[in-house]
Amino acid sequence: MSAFQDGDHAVLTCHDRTKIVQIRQGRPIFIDKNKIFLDHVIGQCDGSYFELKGKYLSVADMNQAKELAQAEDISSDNAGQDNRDLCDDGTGNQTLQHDEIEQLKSDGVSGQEIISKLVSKSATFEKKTAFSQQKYLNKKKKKYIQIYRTWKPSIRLLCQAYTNDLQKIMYLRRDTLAMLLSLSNISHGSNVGIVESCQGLVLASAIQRCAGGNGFIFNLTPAGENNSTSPCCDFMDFPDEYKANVYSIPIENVGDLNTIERANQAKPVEKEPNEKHLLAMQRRQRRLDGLQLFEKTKLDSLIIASKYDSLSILQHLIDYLTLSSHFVIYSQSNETLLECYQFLKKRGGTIHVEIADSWLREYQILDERTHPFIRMSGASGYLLSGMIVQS
Amino acid sequence: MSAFQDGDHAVLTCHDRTKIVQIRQGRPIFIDKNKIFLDHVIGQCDGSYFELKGKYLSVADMNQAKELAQAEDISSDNAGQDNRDLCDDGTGNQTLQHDEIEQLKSDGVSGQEIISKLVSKSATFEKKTAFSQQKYLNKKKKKYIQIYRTWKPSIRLLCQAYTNDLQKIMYLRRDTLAMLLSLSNISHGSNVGIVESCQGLVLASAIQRCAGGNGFIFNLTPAGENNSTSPCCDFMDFPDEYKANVYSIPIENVGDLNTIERANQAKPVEKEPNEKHLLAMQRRQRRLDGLQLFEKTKLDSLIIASKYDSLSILQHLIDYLTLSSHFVIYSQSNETLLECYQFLKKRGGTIHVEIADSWLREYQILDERTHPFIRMSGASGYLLSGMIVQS
Amino acid sequence: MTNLIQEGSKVILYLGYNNLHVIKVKTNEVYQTKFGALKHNDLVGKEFGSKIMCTKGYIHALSVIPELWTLALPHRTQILYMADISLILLELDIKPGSIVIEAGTGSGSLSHSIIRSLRPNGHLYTFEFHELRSTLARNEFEEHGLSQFVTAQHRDVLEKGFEHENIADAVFLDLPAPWNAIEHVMKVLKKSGGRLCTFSPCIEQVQRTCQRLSTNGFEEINTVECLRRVHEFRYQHRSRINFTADQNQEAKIDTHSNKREPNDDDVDENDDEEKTPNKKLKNDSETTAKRQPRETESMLTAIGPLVMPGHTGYLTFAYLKQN
Amino acid sequence: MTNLIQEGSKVILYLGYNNLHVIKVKTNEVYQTKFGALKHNDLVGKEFGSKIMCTKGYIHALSVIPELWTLALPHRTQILYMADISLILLELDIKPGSIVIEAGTGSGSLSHSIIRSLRPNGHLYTFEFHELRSTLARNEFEEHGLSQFVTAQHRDVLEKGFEHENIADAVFLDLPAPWNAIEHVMKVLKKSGGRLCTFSPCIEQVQRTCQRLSTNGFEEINTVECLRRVHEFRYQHRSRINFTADQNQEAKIDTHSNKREPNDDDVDENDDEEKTPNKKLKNDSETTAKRQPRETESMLTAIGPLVMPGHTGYLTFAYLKQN
Repeated sequence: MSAFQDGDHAVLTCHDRTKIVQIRQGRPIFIDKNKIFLDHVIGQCDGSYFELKGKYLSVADMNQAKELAQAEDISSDNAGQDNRDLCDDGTGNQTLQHDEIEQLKSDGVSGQEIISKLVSKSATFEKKTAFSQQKYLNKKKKKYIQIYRTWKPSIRLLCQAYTNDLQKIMYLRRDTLAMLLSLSNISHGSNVGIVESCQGLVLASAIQRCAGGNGFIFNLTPAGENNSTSPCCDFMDFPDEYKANVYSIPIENVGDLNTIERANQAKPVEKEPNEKHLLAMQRRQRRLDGLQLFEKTKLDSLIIASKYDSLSILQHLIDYLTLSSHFVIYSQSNETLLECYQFLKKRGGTIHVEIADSWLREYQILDERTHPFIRMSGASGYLLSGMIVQS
Repeated sequence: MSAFQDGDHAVLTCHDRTKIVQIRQGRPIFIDKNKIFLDHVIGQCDGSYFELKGKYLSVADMNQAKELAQAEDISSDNAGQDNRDLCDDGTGNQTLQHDEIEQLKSDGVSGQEIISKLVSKSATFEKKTAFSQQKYLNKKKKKYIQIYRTWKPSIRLLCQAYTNDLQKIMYLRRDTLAMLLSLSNISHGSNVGIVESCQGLVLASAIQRCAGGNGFIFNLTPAGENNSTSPCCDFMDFPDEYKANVYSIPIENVGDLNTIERANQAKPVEKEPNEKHLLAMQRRQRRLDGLQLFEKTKLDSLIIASKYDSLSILQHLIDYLTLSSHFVIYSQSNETLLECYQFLKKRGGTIHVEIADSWLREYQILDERTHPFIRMSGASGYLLSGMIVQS
Repeated sequence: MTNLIQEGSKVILYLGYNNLHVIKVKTNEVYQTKFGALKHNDLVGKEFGSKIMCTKGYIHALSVIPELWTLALPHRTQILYMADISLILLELDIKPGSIVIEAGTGSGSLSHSIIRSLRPNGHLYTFEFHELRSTLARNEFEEHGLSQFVTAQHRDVLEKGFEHENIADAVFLDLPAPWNAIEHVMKVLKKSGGRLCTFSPCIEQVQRTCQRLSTNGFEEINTVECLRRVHEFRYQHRSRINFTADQNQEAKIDTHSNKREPNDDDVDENDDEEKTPNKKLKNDSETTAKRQPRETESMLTAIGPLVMPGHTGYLTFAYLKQN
Repeated sequence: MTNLIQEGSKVILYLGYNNLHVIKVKTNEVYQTKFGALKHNDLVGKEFGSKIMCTKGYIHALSVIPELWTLALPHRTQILYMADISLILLELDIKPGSIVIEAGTGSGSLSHSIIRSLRPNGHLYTFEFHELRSTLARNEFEEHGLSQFVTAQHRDVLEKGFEHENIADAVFLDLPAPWNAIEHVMKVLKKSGGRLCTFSPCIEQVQRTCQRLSTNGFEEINTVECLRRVHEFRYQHRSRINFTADQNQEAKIDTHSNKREPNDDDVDENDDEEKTPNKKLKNDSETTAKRQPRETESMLTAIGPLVMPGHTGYLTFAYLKQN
């Protein structure tokens, strides 16, 4: 596992928070409006521990950090507890004032010490049951002990990072993404078409699975939204060879044989050949090349997870699919997929067409307190999938 | 708990099968095409044990029956078993022939004895692991030991009896029915309107909850389907006072003030006043009385679980609901309920409008082999519910 | 229960979805809501379900019915929700005339539903080892006009049992160690047959309970979990992509026009704003009538919520017949 | 993998939804299907995805891809299904280049998906204590052209460990007592960090595993369950009730007509057949054009299935870094 370098992306975790950042020497990131410098992350490995000291994440000793970060062994809720013992959490009993705490913090007093002070100044701590004491300590730990870990980005971690921002990725839950990837049958060498509005999460997953094979990945985006799929692809820090066969092409022009001709006729006005302009010209040419390539390519997989009307997208792209290829369409609601299903049935030449959703249940496994999490996601979205065959 | 009498309904269970029957002296019921007489059930209590002897269910000793009927303590699947030990179930090793078994049965040899014979004539039984032996015995017990129990009908048991006939009750799962009843707020004294196509399961539940209060229950059925709600109401053997305030009325004529007038004009031709005709006239009159009563009554609860278009039913019935009354609509698909929701939003004067479905998970709780059942229902249907308020 | 609000009535104020408050009407008092002040006097004489004006808006005044009470009640303990409650009522065969035992009373969420189901001639005996909670529940039953159907008692049933013998059709236990109450349950259930339900949040509790039930001759033991998923109503806005191929088919003559290529949008990324598809199409439509602005369709959907209750507890049902 | 079917190709025959068969193409052989005889020769030279005629119908010939293979493979053990498999791949960060350890191989359902994900430069080491199963799986990998990505070994890993040291990015265990393999897992995972997944059907196994993981320094331990619900497509036929009140509004003059009352239907129950609403309305419509026959609307719906997998197993994930 290689070490982090200047310019790399990293996934930062602290308690149950996950954030994707870019490591840049001397340039801070912001967490809760606090400036934090990641300079010391450079050279460190996947899974390293850091403590927030002043404005810097400083390398922390693994064993010590582990101990600090670890929660006391209690249940996250009071399930299974004899509630005879439950007593009020009593927040009004603390004599240490907010200002004093802030002062301690800016004096560089460690989180552990602050918690000790809080305990000693709490009027009720001693009277609490062991269970309540542990619960209290965990709460304070979460607040005052800032142990961070840095991770090399992965699709799993991106899913985790978007957990609290699901609207950005069309509420695509990780189990649904996982299933979508399986159903698409994408692998090294596949020719893939992708229409997505999920910050590039689907595209990035596909790029990783293909790993620079000799197949092509076509990222079909509406004009003006070329960058909508950039975030996740950037986060993954893919090597250049992974991106060589990835083409972003304007979805509006798919199937329009006059596009290239028109584009050549409508050559943009000659501007001064500055660097920016050259770059733009190159990008434009790549889009045109991609479009030409697309028209000549037979796709092995088509994935649609778009905020645009999926049915018309499917109608325009289905004929690019080769025999025994796979299509998957993700939608938050069943209705959209039913429209697509009706179209497919009428069209023929498809088999194994399914609509499915899924349940993901997480468990608390603790001695005498084992049960599913008391909160879960009720929104998995739906996947329509199937295969193209000779009709 | 009173004993079964001639003419009563009973719920018969045997292994995981449940069947609703009527007990009638000298009249057989049919199970798997076999005639069975229930004469000996008369006078017995809820939960009694019977053994099938010849064509009669004969009273069985509780303790003995319990032991016979009980499965060996094994898991219903091989989850958690080290599958190194699994061996083929070997059905070809039995030397006792089918004909011989049938002969034993008609000779009145007990199921237990037949199983003993099977074991002794099995070439492989001895070689099986303890786990496989138990599994084998359970399979044979299920086949040859016919211990029945008879139960007084209850809504719970009706749900159980329809488990394998769900299409008859619109796939209304027991947890959904339970929730529907809560959301309807039906209680002793309520005025209730019901439109259902569930064999009367919903109606019977409502009749039981009202228990002959001074409220009215209106069973709104399309003409020609008056009897569609009879089955479950019959099964429950309600006392007469429970049924006194229950009116079946023709839903087509709701809100049509001319109906009664027209009905009186169109007096049916005078036939000979035979008994059957008189009964029909009485029924007709009761339907007309019900209709008149309905037009004057303000409903506290409205339940729709109908195969007919729910939206138009709701539109025609909603104004019969009083302030702070409750409505619940059941449907297998969300789309139907969304239409109703849109109507309600437009109309106003409703609060707490919800659409919900539910999950029901059953568990195998066994030492070292605890897990959810490996099969579950994926179809709960949806409930739309809400309250009427001043707008 | 009368249909008009009176002095002393318990009223549930409905301020919005999942925003419910409970008050007891007292002449001349004022209750502050997010819609401003509500004068108790404005409630008196009104029908339940009425719209009541506050200084900055309105609320609806509702009577205490079990579903709303479960949402509005003061939580003295973790409470049972309607999916579990409803299933318990069905599986315990609770009906008018049933004699039911409940321990503990807790916040009284289940009690209210049980009472609704066993009226007019059944009775609920509910036990709570925490004295204050028991008293509070008893007062609530009184205020809600339910006293004749319920006896709320302060009692540690694990130690002392249920006091009664062979009276119950059904028993419900929500105790930390229900297995320790099984013998008491056997004593209180009718000999001719009765049903039991235990509620436990953790699987270890369920395992112990089932074990104990089985050794004590209970039958038809089964454990279930029921989760209710309330959907969210949302309008989905879907735009259609304007495929140029379609437009060509519709108007092939059109190719000469000076319209811009969609795919040269990224030539200058600074004025992305200028080049959103809708803007461009709007311009285009001035020159070529055939081009329609991107159609957007709105569709009402009810979709699963991002967060829902993932676990409340396991319900274990069993039947016992003692001859 | 070539796109054309050849002598020796493994072909999945698709006969219908969830009706899949696997054959190996052999010149001059014949395979019997429910659509009649299929000549192997008819397959040779065809593209995968082609429609192949049998004597009494047709089938589709597909290549061995993991999803279909999971549905079609010969079950030598209980197998993992796609919902679990997919989540395992994601949560174990399996990607091209990954070195993955699997025990046991079982029927090879998961193996095929792992291989697809780690191609072209990763490797799967899969272990199975049952010799025949291991051999059969190895043969299948060979036949499916996957040998270069996988080493299938007959070995009791609980006793003997994984042979290799510090090579694995990810380990998957589907063993009856995974907790007994934890020390072997620690030895085979890369020191710089690696991920583990254990699959267990029973909660007691999960409890023991988590306990052991925690005491051995594993972190980020979490247990999940994933169930996939495939919907059923069904046309719902809904009729509208013809409310007479609506008809009155439309044609008030109509009341004089000699039409029969809907509610005297039960006067004579013998000729119910004669009096079904549709029949009657049909008669009525002859005299009064305003009356429409009951409208029936058909709507395609996708609804949850009556029976679905309710439990496969619990997946426990964990991370270990050893410095």
